[in-house]
Amino acid sequence: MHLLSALEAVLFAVGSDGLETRDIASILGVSLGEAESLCLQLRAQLDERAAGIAVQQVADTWQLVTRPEYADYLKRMAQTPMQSTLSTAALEVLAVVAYKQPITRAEIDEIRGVQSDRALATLVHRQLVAEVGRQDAPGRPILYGTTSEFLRQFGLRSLDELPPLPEDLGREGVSLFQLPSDIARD
Amino acid sequence: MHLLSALEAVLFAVGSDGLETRDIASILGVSLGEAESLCLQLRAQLDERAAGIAVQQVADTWQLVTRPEYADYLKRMAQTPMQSTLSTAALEVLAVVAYKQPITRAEIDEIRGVQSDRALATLVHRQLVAEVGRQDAPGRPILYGTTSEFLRQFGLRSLDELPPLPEDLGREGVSLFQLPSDIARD
Amino acid sequence: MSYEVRLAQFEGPLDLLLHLIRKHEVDIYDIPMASITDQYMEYLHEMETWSLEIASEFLVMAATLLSIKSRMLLPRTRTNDEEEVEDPRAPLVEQLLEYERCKWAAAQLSTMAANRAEVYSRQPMDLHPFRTREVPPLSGVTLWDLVDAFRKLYLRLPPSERVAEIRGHVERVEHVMEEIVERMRRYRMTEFAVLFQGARTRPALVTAFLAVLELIKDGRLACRQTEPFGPLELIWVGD
Repeated sequence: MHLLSALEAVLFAVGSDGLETRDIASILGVSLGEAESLCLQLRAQLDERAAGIAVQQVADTWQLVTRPEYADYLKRMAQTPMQSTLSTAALEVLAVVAYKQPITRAEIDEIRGVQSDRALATLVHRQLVAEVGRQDAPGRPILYGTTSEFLRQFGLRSLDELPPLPEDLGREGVSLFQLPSDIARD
Repeated sequence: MHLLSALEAVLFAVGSDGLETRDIASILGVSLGEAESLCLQLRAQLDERAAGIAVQQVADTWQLVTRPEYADYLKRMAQTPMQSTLSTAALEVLAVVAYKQPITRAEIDEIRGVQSDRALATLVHRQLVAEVGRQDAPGRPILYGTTSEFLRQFGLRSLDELPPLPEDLGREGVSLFQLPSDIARD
Repeated sequence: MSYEVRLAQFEGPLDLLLHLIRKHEVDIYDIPMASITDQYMEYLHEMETWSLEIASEFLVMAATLLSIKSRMLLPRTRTNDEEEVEDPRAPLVEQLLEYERCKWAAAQLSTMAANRAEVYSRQPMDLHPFRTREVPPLSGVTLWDLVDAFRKLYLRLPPSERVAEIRGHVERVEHVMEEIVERMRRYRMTEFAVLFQGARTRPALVTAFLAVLELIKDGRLACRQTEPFGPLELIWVGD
């Protein structure tokens, strides 16, 4: 109980910085397993009483955030930094990179049927996508992959949490958004 | 109950600036009296369960703070051996602040394409960057600049000694965004 | 003020094709090439009448569609009976499915980003009142690192938004058709390559090719190839 409150204080103070499990363990003076268990307990406790705040685990770090239900109130506050949204083209390129990484620009263009350089440059600037290597091919084209910033901004713990790609969207009458969730991963 | 959690979320997100009673009333859509009563209720609730955080009232401003009992853990966190180098993100933010000061966080975010609050907090913590004023704009955002500690650490007598940027880029705010496209692309 | 004129709301030719397939509730595995190609061309023509620039990708796709359509009209060759003859539509279908998956994933990401925007974090607290020890001085971080950090940021900046692009010349299939008719009336017979010697850019060449296909469709032009990969001969049969 005492440690749970200490954890709450620590996560509160660290804010958007977040803390990794091992940092929590060393600050609270507990084992890694206990640290994780405390985080999960705090999460359950805050969830149970539908508090204004919640525990979130993103890309290996734990942090406190507001509960989505109260977003309307927060939007009324003056100084809420809003992330500018991505264009359709940028989202498409990001999707291709996320699922097919590492991938070259030519391969992205091929899948989308259009040039993607501008959208890709935007994603690189926003650090959602980065150069991860070079392809062993003529011209040694750049290979792109997603970053940990991508995980953070999309609230993912790891790439494994990306929804599996549906195998078959093509059949007539299959609505894009009414797919069984257990379809095999591409 | 619902409004109490909303209040918690709002006070959490607003940070160390806190909110005046009338701001809380207008955000939650309640009267001044109700706003104050909600703050007192939230305080009682957090006190009762000895949460990691507490409601603090200074003059007419309310804010969430960590409970003094847990100060030791915060000390331990502040003490965690700090690396003697800077992360890539922190170095980048420091460069932007050095060359573009005084600058707001939103402007830093804009140039970098990503949120910079974590890196900025590190730099403030290391006393390389500090608040140098407030911008005369809605929300009166904080203006950041480099400190004398920054000059000392980098062996500069004054900011005039900062090396000029290649091709004089960045000397004027505009030039950053008018790049020849053949350079900016990968 | 600058304006961005895009080819309607479509991200590219695959997007447009998917739209047409969905709109007409066509089975993607059995695309009626004739009608889809017609609708696609109609759309491009409409864009032309609005004098909108048509990105070359759209023209290349037009050529692909016409080529598939024509291959489907050809009788299956008897020479290699043993081999299974591939449906000429297969590569296109594969491409469309892949792109549709991409769109699906983009929609998922968009939802995830929207959910994420409902959640607010908090600026890290200034912990230095809690600090009792001195912050260790920086080591190994030089002024050069600072300049280098700025330079790297500079390289990462996206190219400046170029929102208006005005091309001096728009290739229109109708115009090129008229040109070809005029020349074929004089030549009566010529080689494809000779007729298009003047076309230097890819859009110009594709437009010219489309014009020839249109004329063949209208029965005003015939095309002959005497040997595999040999020169294409165009014969005027119109008027």
